[in-house]
Amino acid sequence: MAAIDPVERPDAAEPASRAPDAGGVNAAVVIGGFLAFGSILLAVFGPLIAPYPPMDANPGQQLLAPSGTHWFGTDDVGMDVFSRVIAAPRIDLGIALSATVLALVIGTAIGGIAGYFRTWWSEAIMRISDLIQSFPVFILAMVLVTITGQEIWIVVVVIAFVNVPLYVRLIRAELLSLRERTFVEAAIVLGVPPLRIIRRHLIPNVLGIIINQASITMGVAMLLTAGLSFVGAGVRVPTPEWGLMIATGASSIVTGQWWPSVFPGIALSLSVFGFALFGDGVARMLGSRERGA
Amino acid sequence: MKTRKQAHEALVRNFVQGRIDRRTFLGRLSALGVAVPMAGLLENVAHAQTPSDTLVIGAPATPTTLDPEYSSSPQDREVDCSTYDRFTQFKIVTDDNGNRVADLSSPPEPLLAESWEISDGGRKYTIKLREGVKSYFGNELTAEDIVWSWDRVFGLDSQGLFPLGVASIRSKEAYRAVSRYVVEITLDVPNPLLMTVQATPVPGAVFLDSTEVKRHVSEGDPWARKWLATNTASFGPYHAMSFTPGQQVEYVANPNYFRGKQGMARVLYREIPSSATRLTLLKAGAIDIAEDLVTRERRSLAGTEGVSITSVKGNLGVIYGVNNSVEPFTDKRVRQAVAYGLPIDDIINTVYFGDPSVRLFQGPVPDQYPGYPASWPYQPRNAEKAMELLSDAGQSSISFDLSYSTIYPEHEQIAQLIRTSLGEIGAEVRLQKLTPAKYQEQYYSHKAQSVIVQDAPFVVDGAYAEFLFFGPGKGAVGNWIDYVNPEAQDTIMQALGTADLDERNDLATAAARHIVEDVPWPMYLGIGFHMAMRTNVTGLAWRPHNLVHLVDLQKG
Amino acid sequence: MTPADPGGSGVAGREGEPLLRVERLVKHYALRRGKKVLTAVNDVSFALWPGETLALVGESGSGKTTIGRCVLRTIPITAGDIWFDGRNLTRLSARELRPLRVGIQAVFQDPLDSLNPRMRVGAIVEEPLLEHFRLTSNERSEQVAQALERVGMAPDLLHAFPARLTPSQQQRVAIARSIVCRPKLMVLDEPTSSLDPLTRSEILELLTDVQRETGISYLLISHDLVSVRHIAHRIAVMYLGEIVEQGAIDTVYETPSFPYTRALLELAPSIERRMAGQEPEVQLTGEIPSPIDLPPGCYLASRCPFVLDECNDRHPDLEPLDPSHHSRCLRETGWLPPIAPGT
Amino acid sequence: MNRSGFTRFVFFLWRLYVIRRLVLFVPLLVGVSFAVFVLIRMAPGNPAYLFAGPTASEETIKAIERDLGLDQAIWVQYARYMQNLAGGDLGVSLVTSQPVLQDLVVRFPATLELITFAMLLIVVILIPLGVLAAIGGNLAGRLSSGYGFLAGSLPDFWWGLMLIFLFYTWLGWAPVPLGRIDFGLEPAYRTGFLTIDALLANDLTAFRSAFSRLLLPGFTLAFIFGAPVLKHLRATMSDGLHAPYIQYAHLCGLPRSLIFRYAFRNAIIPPMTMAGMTYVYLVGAAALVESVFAWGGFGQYAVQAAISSDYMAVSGTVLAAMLFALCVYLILDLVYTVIDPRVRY
Repeated sequence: MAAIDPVERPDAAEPASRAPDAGGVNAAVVIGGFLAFGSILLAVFGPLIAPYPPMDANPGQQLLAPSGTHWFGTDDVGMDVFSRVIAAPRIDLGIALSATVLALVIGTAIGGIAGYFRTWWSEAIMRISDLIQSFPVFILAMVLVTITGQEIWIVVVVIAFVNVPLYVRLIRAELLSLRERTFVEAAIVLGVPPLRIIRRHLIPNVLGIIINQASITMGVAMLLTAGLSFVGAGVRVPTPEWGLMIATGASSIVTGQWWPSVFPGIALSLSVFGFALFGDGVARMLGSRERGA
Repeated sequence: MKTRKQAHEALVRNFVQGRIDRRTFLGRLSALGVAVPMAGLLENVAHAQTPSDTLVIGAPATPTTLDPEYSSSPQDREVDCSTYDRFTQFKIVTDDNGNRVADLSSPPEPLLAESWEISDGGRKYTIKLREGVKSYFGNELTAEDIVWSWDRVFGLDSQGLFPLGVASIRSKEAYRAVSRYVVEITLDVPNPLLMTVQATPVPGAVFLDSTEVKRHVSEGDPWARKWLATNTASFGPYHAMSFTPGQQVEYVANPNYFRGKQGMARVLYREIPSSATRLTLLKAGAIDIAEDLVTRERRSLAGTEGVSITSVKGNLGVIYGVNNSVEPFTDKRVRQAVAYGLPIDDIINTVYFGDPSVRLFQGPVPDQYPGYPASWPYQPRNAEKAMELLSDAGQSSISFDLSYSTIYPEHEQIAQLIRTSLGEIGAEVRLQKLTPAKYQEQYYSHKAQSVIVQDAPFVVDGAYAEFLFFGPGKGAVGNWIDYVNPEAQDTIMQALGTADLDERNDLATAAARHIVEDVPWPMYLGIGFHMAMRTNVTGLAWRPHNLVHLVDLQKG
Repeated sequence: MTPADPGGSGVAGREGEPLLRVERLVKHYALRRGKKVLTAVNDVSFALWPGETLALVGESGSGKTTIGRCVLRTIPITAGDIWFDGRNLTRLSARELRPLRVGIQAVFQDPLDSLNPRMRVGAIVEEPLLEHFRLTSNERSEQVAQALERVGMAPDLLHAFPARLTPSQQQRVAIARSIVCRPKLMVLDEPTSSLDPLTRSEILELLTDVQRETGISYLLISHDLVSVRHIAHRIAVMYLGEIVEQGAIDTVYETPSFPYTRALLELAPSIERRMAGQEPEVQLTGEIPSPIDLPPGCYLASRCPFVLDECNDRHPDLEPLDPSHHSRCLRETGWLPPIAPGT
Repeated sequence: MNRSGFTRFVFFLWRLYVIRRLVLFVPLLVGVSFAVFVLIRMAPGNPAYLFAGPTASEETIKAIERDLGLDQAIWVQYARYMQNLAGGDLGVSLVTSQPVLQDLVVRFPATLELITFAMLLIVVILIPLGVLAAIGGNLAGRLSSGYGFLAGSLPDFWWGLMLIFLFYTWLGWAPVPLGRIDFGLEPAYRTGFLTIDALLANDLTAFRSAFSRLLLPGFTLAFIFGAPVLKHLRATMSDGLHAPYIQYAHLCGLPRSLIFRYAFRNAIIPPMTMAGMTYVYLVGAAALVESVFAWGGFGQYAVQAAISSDYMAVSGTVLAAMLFALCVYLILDLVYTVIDPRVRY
């Protein structure tokens, strides 16, 4: 086993079949789905329904405590924290979702090919993902973002890039075992060409795993985005972004104004939590359907 | 024999029943070897006092270098003024508020220079050094040290060129050692400021212990750049004992210091990047001085026991400058529009909470300086006027970058207020938050499109300040916005070469009016000098460079 | 009979070209450590004519499944030739082979595992049509429906996932998938061994029906001698990668001439014999030699109760006993008594 | 040693994953350092300006560029870097003006001390909890799985801030959340681990100070990064306890404690791997928590280096992190051979 990020694959070792809370699957999916789709809805409508403009300073209104007018209070330039918290998913989820999709598509394609063909270059692909994975992910992402310039699309590409090896490794490992299944041999005998075998017969069978991993990647990507912003290597001020809000709000905690950093942190945690729970539940449901339950 | 467990239970029982106090309890627990985790948890922060012989300063950053010739950040300069002594010093007086401040009207007082003579109509300075001045390494100060220090400036083509230039010392031929203790300086033009410039801890005014430094030169490094980057070799009161960049500088008193015993035996200059943390530590007594607190934090300290704040109106300013030689700011109307669009009052009220020391400088020099024009037609904010000017210039929708440093949290707030406010006049401002190193690089290479800078002209002289920020040529170190206006700049140079003070100041005022018309800086805000300290720290004095001199301080 | 067919094609009187001709097929597996090889298939030749069923029988590890895979070309072969329908499959690249695959299909041992769990029955059966024919979707549906009807599947299972079917239904889907594009040859790799006895006979009956209707040839790979007798025309017995005896099914079953065949037949479950309390007459003892270190003589020598000195030295060839019966034993023809009744 | 013995020894080495790693490491190192080198040099900004200061003329800047080798082709610069690297010279940091190696030597132990402490917390608190969760019923399972999801969802830097707010600002229990020890208490440098150095110096005050500083950041890390380990352990442990051979052992009437030990022995290996990987991972992942607690360790250094484009420092930190990962994997590999009876070479 190589340097698989322990944090990024909390569930890798736990086959869904052993779920102690098989009865809890539905509850988890409901809660997770509620949080995850809530975040997605906010990503779409958040900036539209925000009661105040989320990026405009509001002189004289700085650091007001939470109240009926400003539910989550205001930050140090008078921006409404609530408006920013609900506008942020567009950035955070946007980055995370794009990065996840990008990593998933590229990683699955590469992993699929490396898992089906056992040649020297599929070995080479694995060595390269080893190489990327042996990097400390956060430091790698930070270095890449800062040297390429702090544009949002670069954050997306970098987060995708550091996650691709996970998919390559995961998909390849799954495919190596799937490839031994008779239905793959049957497909070869039917005369199905390799790429179509990968696409039609192999990839659909790792869908559950991909979805589960994608939900984890979503969370990781959101945390990574926020972490990058927190150290100043992510999106720019005054973009409404949870990590950035935590970073700017952090300084006012000691003078007693806790709200600018507490609320975005809660929002970020809930959103990540939702995706993790939802992805896990969905993967379990897919798994049980395959077993004919 | 009692088992360990029984002993422990008995101890806890005693403690719970109040038979022993906490300290005893912890002491005995640790004797039992079980206290360690608990002791840590129960340790009370309020008791974390600094040792009485050590002064701990919390600063936003450690210096980037200890080499005075390459100092750029305020932290770098703070090293210079605490370790290196100069020819002269400011006279310190007590002002109306009871603060110790530099007397800007008095002539400089002797420090390393015992006396000096000016002859040849102000062209020739003969400086007699104080005898018996010894460095930390025990070497005596001689004229050779002065010559070598200046040679180094010319040899490295480094920052000292600017102050020496202001003092009209333009080549190595201008100075020589006449004897062991006498230096002679010959100028092309008369210069009234030489000894005043030499009161300020700027590059070119600080003197190295050349005997020691020469031990650390090498073939590729004849000026010991490498060694001086992390070491000091001074005749001043303190010596940098160790330097851990990103963490701290440890100073010890120079035992050979000619003025006798310093107030503190040891000073720790700690990097504490977050101002909030500095505030916390100061409140807890874990540091003695917290530099660069934001206004909100200073306000929160009001009434806190054991903490006091020194505030002086001073000359420190926050500048919003635009690069005059980069689109769209090459057009004067665009710069004027930006000046009309800035929310100065909002900045003062929102960022500085209406602090009485914060005010708009109505001109390109601080309000106490000779040459201050006291006229600024661009405020109060006038959005219509701004948009009108922009459309006149054919630039009704512009976009540009605004760079600021991570060091000052308040600059980010200012940047955001500027962004929102200029957005309303049709200008899209992209904020660029830069680390000190990147910020400096932009600043040095004149690359920033527009930038927020916190600075003060060290020499209280209008002509000097104008030359520093708006002068022609590379001698004008502070002209990072590439201001060009031959008429104004000629006036500045004329003022700089004028020895008669009234005439000099009139010329400076004239130049200032030119500059106001051109608006190279749409905003120049005086923000005052503020220092939060434990009440037992005394002696702090304000000087025009707004830096802490360790030699002033003692702990009661 | 071609000169390159030293093993004999098996049945006398066969007319015309065989559909499948395997010549001197060798399959080695290189072992990771050292330079040794595992010999899975050792110089095997046989032929199969249209409409005929040839059974390959033997214990697991005898190489019969490997031969099936070689014929299906899902694994690379080490040496030898496989002629199918007049073309040498061994000379073709994977890409060139693909269109020919329409003629050779397969049914595998584990019906569930051989169906993609993520595809519905209809899609599974439709897939070969998609690969090999340009048909409209209506035509495809019709063909799929026909094939499913042929294998006796209710049309309402068209949209079911394999996991929801019974093993019998699963295997029927697999057969439907194989026959939908009307192949000439089908490799049946233990098609019934994972099924219960009742289902087993249903499936065998289905296969026989299909053969009768379409004239398809079967290469049946099995260790189940009872099933084999019902469906196969000829049989080839394999031991350690070699064919040790080959002939018409009744001939071999009634007068096995190789001791291993005899032992195998006697071990086959037979109710009558059990009830009669008969002990097997020929019992093999000892260990099977390792396929990595094959002995120089007869591979059975170490286990054979009738071993001769010569057996340890000389590796016997597959000799014809009569035109329809070949054996690899050094002893005289007909030395073993006929097998006891009841088999 | 005879020939076959030698061959077997070579095979033994080869089968140790770490040796294969080592063999791969050199090209890996070259590849990574080159990638980092090129990427950073491609970044905008000219370090020569920083060295030269604002008054420098074009010639001075050119001279400094020459001095730093910045005027040469990138591969020449890289060759020079590798040459220096071979001699243990990682270059000089632009930001700290110190040799990068020296910076790392100061900062690495700080991070190691922190993450080692966090790992200790994981082992001492979370592993027993994982075992309990495995033995316990459904509720324990749900609790631990809920904790896993929660911990995986919290941004570590925010969690650290919240702990500071709670335990320092609000309750006043925790020591000042800054740095590793109270000012002026630093013990003499021996191991770089302040707690150990303080004990070696027999300075209990310093030890208490250093130890108390470890608590909040250590707990932050353990809480967040220990969750996967706990989850993993619970899974393998409950697997182990329900494994057929354990049931068999029950039937045979073996004492419960012995059975438990069997199960534990087998269940502990995967989480051990996980813990090892977490340990390696934390070297980089602790960066944010280090920044929050101003720890002055490796991670914070990396953050600083990265955001200031301090290319020598960035290359150095990346190489150091990789080297460290390699060492931990080596140790893990060796530990397996001891713990896992199935691993035989």
